[in-house]
Amino acid sequence: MAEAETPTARAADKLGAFAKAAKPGAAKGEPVKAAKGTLLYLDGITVSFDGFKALDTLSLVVEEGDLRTIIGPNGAGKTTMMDVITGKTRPDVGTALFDGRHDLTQLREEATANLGVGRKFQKPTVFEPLSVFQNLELALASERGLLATLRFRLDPGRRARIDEILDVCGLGDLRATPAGQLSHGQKQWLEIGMLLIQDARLLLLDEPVAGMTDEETAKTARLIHDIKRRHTLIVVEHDMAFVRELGARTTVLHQGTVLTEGSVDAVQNDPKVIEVYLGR
Amino acid sequence: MLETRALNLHYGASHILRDVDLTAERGKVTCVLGRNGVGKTSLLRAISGLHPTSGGSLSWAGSDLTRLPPHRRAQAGIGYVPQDREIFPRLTVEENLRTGLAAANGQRRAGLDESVFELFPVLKDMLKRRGGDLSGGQQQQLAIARALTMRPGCLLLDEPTEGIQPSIIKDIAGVIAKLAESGEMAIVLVEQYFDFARELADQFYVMDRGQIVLAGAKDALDEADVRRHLTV
Amino acid sequence: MTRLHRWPRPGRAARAALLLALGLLVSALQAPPAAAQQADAAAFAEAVQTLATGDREARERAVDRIVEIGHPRAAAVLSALMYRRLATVAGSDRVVLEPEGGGPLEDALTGEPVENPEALETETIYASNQVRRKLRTAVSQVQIFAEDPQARLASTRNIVRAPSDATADLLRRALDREEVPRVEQAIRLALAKVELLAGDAQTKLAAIERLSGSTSPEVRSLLLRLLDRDDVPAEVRTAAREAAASIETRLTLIDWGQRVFQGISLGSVLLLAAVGLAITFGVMGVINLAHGEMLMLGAYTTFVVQQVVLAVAPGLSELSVLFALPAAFLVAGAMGVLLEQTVVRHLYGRPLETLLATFGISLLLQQGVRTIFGAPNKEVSNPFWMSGSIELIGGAVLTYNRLFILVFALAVLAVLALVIKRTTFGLQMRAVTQNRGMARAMGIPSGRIDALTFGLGSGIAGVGGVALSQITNVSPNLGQSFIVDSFMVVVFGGVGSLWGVLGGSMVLGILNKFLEPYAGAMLGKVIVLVLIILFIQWRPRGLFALKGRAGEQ
Amino acid sequence: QSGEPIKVGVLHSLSGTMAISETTLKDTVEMMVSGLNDSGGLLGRPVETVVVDPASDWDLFAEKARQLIEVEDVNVVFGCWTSASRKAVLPVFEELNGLLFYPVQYEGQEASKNIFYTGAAPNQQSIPATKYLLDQGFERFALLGTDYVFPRTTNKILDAYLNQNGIPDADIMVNYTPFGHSDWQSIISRVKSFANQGKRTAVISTINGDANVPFYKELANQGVDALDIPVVAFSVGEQELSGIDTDPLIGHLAAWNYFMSVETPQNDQFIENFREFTGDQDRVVNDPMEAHYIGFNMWVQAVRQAQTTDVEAVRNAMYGQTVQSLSGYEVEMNENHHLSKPVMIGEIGPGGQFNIVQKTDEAIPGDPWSDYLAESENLTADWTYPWVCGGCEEPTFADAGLIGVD
Amino acid sequence: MASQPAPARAGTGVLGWRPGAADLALIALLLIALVGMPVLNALPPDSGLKLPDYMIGVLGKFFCFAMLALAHGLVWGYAGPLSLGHGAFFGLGGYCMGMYLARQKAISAGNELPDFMVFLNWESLPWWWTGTHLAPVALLLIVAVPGALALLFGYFTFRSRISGVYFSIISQAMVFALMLAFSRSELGFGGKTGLTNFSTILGFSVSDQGTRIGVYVATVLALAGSYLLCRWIVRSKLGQVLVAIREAEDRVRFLGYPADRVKLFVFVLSAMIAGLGGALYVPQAGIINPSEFEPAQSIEVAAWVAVGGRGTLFGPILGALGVNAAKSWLTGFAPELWLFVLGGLFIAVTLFLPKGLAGLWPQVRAAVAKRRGGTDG
Ligand SMILES: Nc1ncnc2c1ncn2[C@@H]1O[C@H](COP(=O)(O)OP(=O)(O)OP(=O)(O)O)[C@@H](O)[C@H]1O
Ligand SMILES: Nc1ncnc2c1ncn2[C@@H]1O[C@H](COP(=O)(O)OP(=O)(O)OP(=O)(O)O)[C@@H](O)[C@H]1O
Ligand SMILES: NC(N)=O
Ligand SMILES: [Mg+2]
Ligand SMILES: [Mg+2]
Repeated sequence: MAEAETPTARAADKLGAFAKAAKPGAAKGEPVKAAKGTLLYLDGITVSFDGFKALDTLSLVVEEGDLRTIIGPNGAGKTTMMDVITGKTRPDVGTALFDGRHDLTQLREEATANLGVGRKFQKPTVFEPLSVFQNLELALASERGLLATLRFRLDPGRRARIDEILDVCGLGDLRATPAGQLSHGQKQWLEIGMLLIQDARLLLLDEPVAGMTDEETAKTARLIHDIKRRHTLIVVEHDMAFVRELGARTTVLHQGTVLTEGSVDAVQNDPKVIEVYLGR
Repeated sequence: MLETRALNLHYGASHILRDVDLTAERGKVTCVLGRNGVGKTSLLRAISGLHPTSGGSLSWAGSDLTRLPPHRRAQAGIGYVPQDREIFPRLTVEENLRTGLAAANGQRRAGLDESVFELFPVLKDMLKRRGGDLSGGQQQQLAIARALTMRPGCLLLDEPTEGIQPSIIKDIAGVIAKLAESGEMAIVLVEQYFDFARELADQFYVMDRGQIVLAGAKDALDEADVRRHLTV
Repeated sequence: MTRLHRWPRPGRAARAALLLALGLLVSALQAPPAAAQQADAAAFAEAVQTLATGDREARERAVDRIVEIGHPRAAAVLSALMYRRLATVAGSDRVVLEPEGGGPLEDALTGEPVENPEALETETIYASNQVRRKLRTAVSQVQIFAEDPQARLASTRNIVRAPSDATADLLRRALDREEVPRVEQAIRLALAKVELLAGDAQTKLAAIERLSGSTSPEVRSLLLRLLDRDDVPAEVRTAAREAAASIETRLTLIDWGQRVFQGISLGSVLLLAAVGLAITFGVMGVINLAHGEMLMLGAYTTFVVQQVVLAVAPGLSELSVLFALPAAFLVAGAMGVLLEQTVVRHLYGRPLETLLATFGISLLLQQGVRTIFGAPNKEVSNPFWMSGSIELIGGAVLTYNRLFILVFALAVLAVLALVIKRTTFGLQMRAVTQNRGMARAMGIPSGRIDALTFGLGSGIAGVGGVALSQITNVSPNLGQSFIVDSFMVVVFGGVGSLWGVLGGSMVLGILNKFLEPYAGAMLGKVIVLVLIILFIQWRPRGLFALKGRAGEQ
Repeated sequence: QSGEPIKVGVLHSLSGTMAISETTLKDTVEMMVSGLNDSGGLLGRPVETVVVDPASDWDLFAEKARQLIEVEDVNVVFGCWTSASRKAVLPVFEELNGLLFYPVQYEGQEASKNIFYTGAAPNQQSIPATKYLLDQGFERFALLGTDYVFPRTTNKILDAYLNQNGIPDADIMVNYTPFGHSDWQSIISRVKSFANQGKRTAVISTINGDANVPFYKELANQGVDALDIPVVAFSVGEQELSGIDTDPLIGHLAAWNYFMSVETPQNDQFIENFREFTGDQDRVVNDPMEAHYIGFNMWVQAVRQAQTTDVEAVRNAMYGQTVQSLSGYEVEMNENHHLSKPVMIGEIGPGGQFNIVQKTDEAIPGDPWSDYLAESENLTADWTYPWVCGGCEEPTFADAGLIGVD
Repeated sequence: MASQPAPARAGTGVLGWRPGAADLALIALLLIALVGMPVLNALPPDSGLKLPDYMIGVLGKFFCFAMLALAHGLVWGYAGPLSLGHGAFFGLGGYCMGMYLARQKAISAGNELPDFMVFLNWESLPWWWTGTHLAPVALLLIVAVPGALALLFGYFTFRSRISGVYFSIISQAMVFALMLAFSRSELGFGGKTGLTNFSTILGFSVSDQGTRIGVYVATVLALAGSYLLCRWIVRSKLGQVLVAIREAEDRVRFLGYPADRVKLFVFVLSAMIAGLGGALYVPQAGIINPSEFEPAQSIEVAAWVAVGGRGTLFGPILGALGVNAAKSWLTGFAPELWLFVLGGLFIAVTLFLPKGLAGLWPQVRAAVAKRRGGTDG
């Protein structure tokens, strides 16, 4: 059960503490050696649709406690990669080892989720007829089994936790509003809230700040810094300001495989990245 | 010139737009800013006719559109790039683009305008792929391209940069500027990405809780003022 | 019960009748000409009278008698009797006939045209099966020497139906004269069949030899019957057994071919029943339970058109099905547009509610038709060009109506595919159904497109109904009997895919026809349904499913 | 006429699959009732029909039967077509002691005290028809039927009958299809190859209802000629044929107790009345309608004789009632609740009418318990003293109730 | 915020009916049914209010249909899948009861085999009839058989992610297959005629009015019990999960809920309730036959639910009672017009009452509120 902590209370002050030993960017097709403490290890993943390879022998290692940003051109395969990790898409070849033990490519979505993989979708998807509160209640970390669900009680601790997340997402006033009536940006926040309250080990965020104001973007960045201490995160974004603010190790995907990997600065100045992604 | 007068809009019982007055001139980029949920999308939906208004009027190029259904507005020249892309998922990219020809008067026979592919080369490669299979950013590009095939006189863009890679955002900015400069088109741009908006806009409207709280030409507005309205 | 029945169709019947007349003339010429003529005329008149009034046995005797007498009018009278053109006149003992190929009524005895035929109240003389069988035998014995080779063929076939020694003689005589190879071969085969049972061992062996290449189940059973007999030498036995086995093999192959055809033809019926649904359900996503009633409307339109044509231009009645096609399209299409405008339009985006509303519509339409036309079936006749069948080897037949329906179904599908894929309307239709709001924002008049799309789907269903009227009941329940199958086809094939409808209907049709002989019609269908359920587990979105993200949306 | 109307229940499907057959029976009863009222009513009282729609749904048949008897208080019910529906209402009629006139040929093996069976029993239809075929020299038989109790039982009886007449099982083919079966291609080709073995073959059809039109259409198209393979049907009458172009079917047979084509003055009158009553000059009439004609007239006579509509009294008065059938025979109600009726065999002629090729000289008493089945050959149905049972081997000497009361 | 924001009582209006009102209405309805009807029935025949004997049976059948509708509505209204084959479970429950009754009848007549088997020359009882003469076995089968079919069908279907129209149509295939199979005389369930002409149930004569009332009361109680069970489920968090599954099943999986199992659970439970309803139906209808498996019949069940109000528990009950009462009345009152009325009703409800009868009250309230809101807004 998640005990209440206030994520916003933590400032985003630990950019420096995030420095990790840079790993050499894995060349296409070349397997990456998984180190100890590895939470997620994608190995040679290929996904193709009618001959088109959306992912092409993609390999990637994410350590426990890592914050990883992923950028790359539209269609590079970022969302597809998340689909593979969460079990939505089965790769043609390759494995996705979680916690060194579980091959996620063999698991169903709910099994993956129960291992502690949470996801925010690129296109916000919330349960429209349910209220904001109920959306969070559903996402709230708890036993997911049939009987457990049937017996579930919303005790004060859990209620407090939901209230807290409502606060974080700025949706306090809208708690009783059916989620279908939220604006685009509000849905984004609700999704983030649902992800937070799930208390997963690995959080996948697909374009979390799309449609947010600059201020909200900054707030999101702070939030991420805060939770990264307890969670491992993979963030996909196109907003380079945001990526810079996260200041995390960054992987650049291109045509379904890793183009390069490194610190934000290094990546930003990489001519290949400028060529295919950033533009001049 | 696009002109709304005292536009009001309700979702059920909740009052979302309150007496919105907005003017967008040909040859200019009119930028609408505002926090999440203030009603920007609702405003564009009201203009495109996708959601009925509960008061006020709307005119384009001198003719009153208030009572026209959306397809008539589109045929009158209103093009719309919606926030959530609204690609026709099971039409191919090419077919998605072709749907724009319904409104492009006299162009139906002429076929697609190849120039959109210069802006979005990836679409050219994916002509036969189904719209729904595209990645998010590709869909966004398709949505813009589709609206352009309508050859609209007035283009409504709802956060067009969302989910698009930086290099293409730059291109889009270039195109918007060019379209505006040609003087043919009135452009209404809803944007959260302030720098992008500032770079392009000729004119700003800032919304809050369904109302225009600030309006004026780019030079006339104080950035801090604007930003104040964009924060909570 | 008063009018002469309408003309037999041109075709087999007419041809045979003509030949009968010719053949009998030949025998008539052989009859003693001068002396007995007076007496014969009286006897002939009496026999004809008996045909009109006698009981069954008397009629049979009269037929014999007429053949015997060989009166010049005999051929005309007998053929008229066989084909129900012979009639009595109320209030007199006169017998009249409608001559071969039409024309005014004539007196049966003299051949004189009847004066003022409209004023006569006539009643057709019915020849029972017994009498007609007798006539047929009489006819074939003469006909085997007829001039038309086709008639000789038919006669040969009829003769061996009841073989006897006399038959063998007759066939040998015919064989001597025969010059057309095709007929000659047929006679040889027929002869072999007779000899198989009647001849000595040597003849039998020769006959077996000749018959071993046959593909007729009848020959096989003749051979098997030979095996049952005790008086047959061993070598004949062996030969017969081998010949029977090789025929068996061929028959099995033919049987499989036949089943494939039957499956495809059942498939084409399913295709026609379902293809309209491919639009209203497959494209628009409306669970259209009134689809069956659109088929029904099409079928009833066929009926009405047929009645109108019969009343207005009876000469064109054989073409009324063709007129019914556009009419049914318009009627059902208009009904579709009406329903879309009044009901379905308000329910877009609520597919499950449309289920309820269209269920209501289907009840209304059913009961409406029942009220207007009555509950009993209506007769829709098959035009002659859709009646009958092509006979293939081994007793396999391809019926014309099913061939037509197959071709027609494919044509409808092709046209529909073109409309959907190649026309602006098709594009706009798909755009509207995938995202109504956005389509409107693109300048597409969704209201009109929706109405036309629903109208198109319904109209196509109406056209399907025209075809169905040719093979099944035209009754208020017609739709109900096809609706479940139609949904199965569309779902099995993959909702929204025209190829799916084609593939689905053909696979289900063929599967059905292959299971039926083993499991029976009922269990066969159960198995097919279970297989559909299992199949969907394996491909949850049907045979021709869209893969990838687009399919989920 | 004055006083409380006498109520006559009509329990025929007006919607659903059976409406095709049953609506005309409703029309018939209504016509008879209106005729009765025109001629002064019954016992000086007007007669009134209570029509309900059981909608081809057998639970509804039971419910509606109950409603008619219990709530509407009808004195008699004319109703049902399929044996299945009759079986569904039978317990209701027995429990509430109602009176049902059932007008359709059926399989026998049943004789309820509360039902008068005015259609044919097997010995009045299927057996004579099969005998006719045997007499004509047919040696091989395909028994095609719809899968339910009437065809099953009929075929069971016929199978026994054929065996007893020297036809081995190898020469009998049996096939059942579901209600409404519409694709007959393979079955007909199977019949053709079954017939193609050198023995003269006939088809005996107990195919019911909707399945007949596609059956006959396919028959015609595959060129099955009545001269080669005649089909004799027990559920096909003028009504069914009116949905088909009969030209190619000429010569196929049916066996009934009545054909529309019988030439008697009362028949002409009946047809004319019916057409006038329904306002449709093309309407055809058929055997079950005649059965209702007989049943209704008998019931009226019995009521007049008993001077009451009380079920027990009327039931007792029914025995021995005679009515001139439309075909001019004197038909009589027997103690086993079945009629003595003539048997006719007709060939389909031009225009969908039957040409009668054989008819019995006498009315034949209906026997519900087939003599060809071991389990029923010794059973007797007789609801009068001393038997008083629907099927027993010996008299029960039970109280038959009300016998002798006028 | 109330202490327990479960969907059925969130008060957001999303799920339509205000819960307290629904419960009260249902309690009132069932009380009238339970006490009022038998009392009315017991009145002397000449008192104007006397309920005819047969009405008890008719009402009892309606309540059985109400159970079927409740079961269907639980699946369709909450979890999302629209079953067009729920008649299968109702019918199977009915057949299990029918077997018991048929055996009782045979035994009372001193036979081992039921009539129709004797008729078809069956030598001995087929194995699938074993034990059906024992009431406890019958009772078990009544829920176990429909439950087992639902388990089998649901397990594979939900696992393969068959949803939407695909689910609807293959559930129709299931019920259609059952109809054909049970119509076959060889299957040993009386073929097209089915099982009928029963004599006793638990030793009491089925035609006795006392027995009738007993079965009737049992039906009302079974309906009440099923309602409470369903109510408990939809108000638990599981109910929320169900609604979430209905709206975005994939998303629920990504949250870690075993969506397949949840759906399967509800589906099986629903089948059992339907089976129980079917079983209680048979002694009151006096017959069970394959027409219960007719696809149109199952479609009609969906129609009852929609008329009553999808997404509520009260609605389906209301819909089943209302539609069947109308049908029963009209088939007698206007035999030639009733299909027009029924068809018209279905259309009118969808057009004008999108939330069904149960949504009528909230709809009226919303309309009033809107008018008010409009004036001051
Ligand atoms: N079912 C499919 N059929 C064909 N192509 C597909 C299919 N699904 C995905 N693709 C293609 O795979 C590629 C990868 O898509 P993906 O959504 O992973 O990109 P992305 O990196 O998330 O892009 P974005 O930044 O635009 O969201 C795209 O080019 C897309 O068009
Ligand atoms: N379908 C709806 N029903 C009811 N309320 C809605 C609906 N859609 C939006 N709203 C409400 O209307 C308000 C305005 O929404 P709108 O989408 O116009 O905002 P926006 O300015 O575009 O926000 P964003 O920047 O997040 O896209 C929001 O408060 C939202 O909750
Ligand atoms: N009795 C009959 N034909 O079902
Ligand atoms: Mg993406
Ligand atoms: Mg917006």
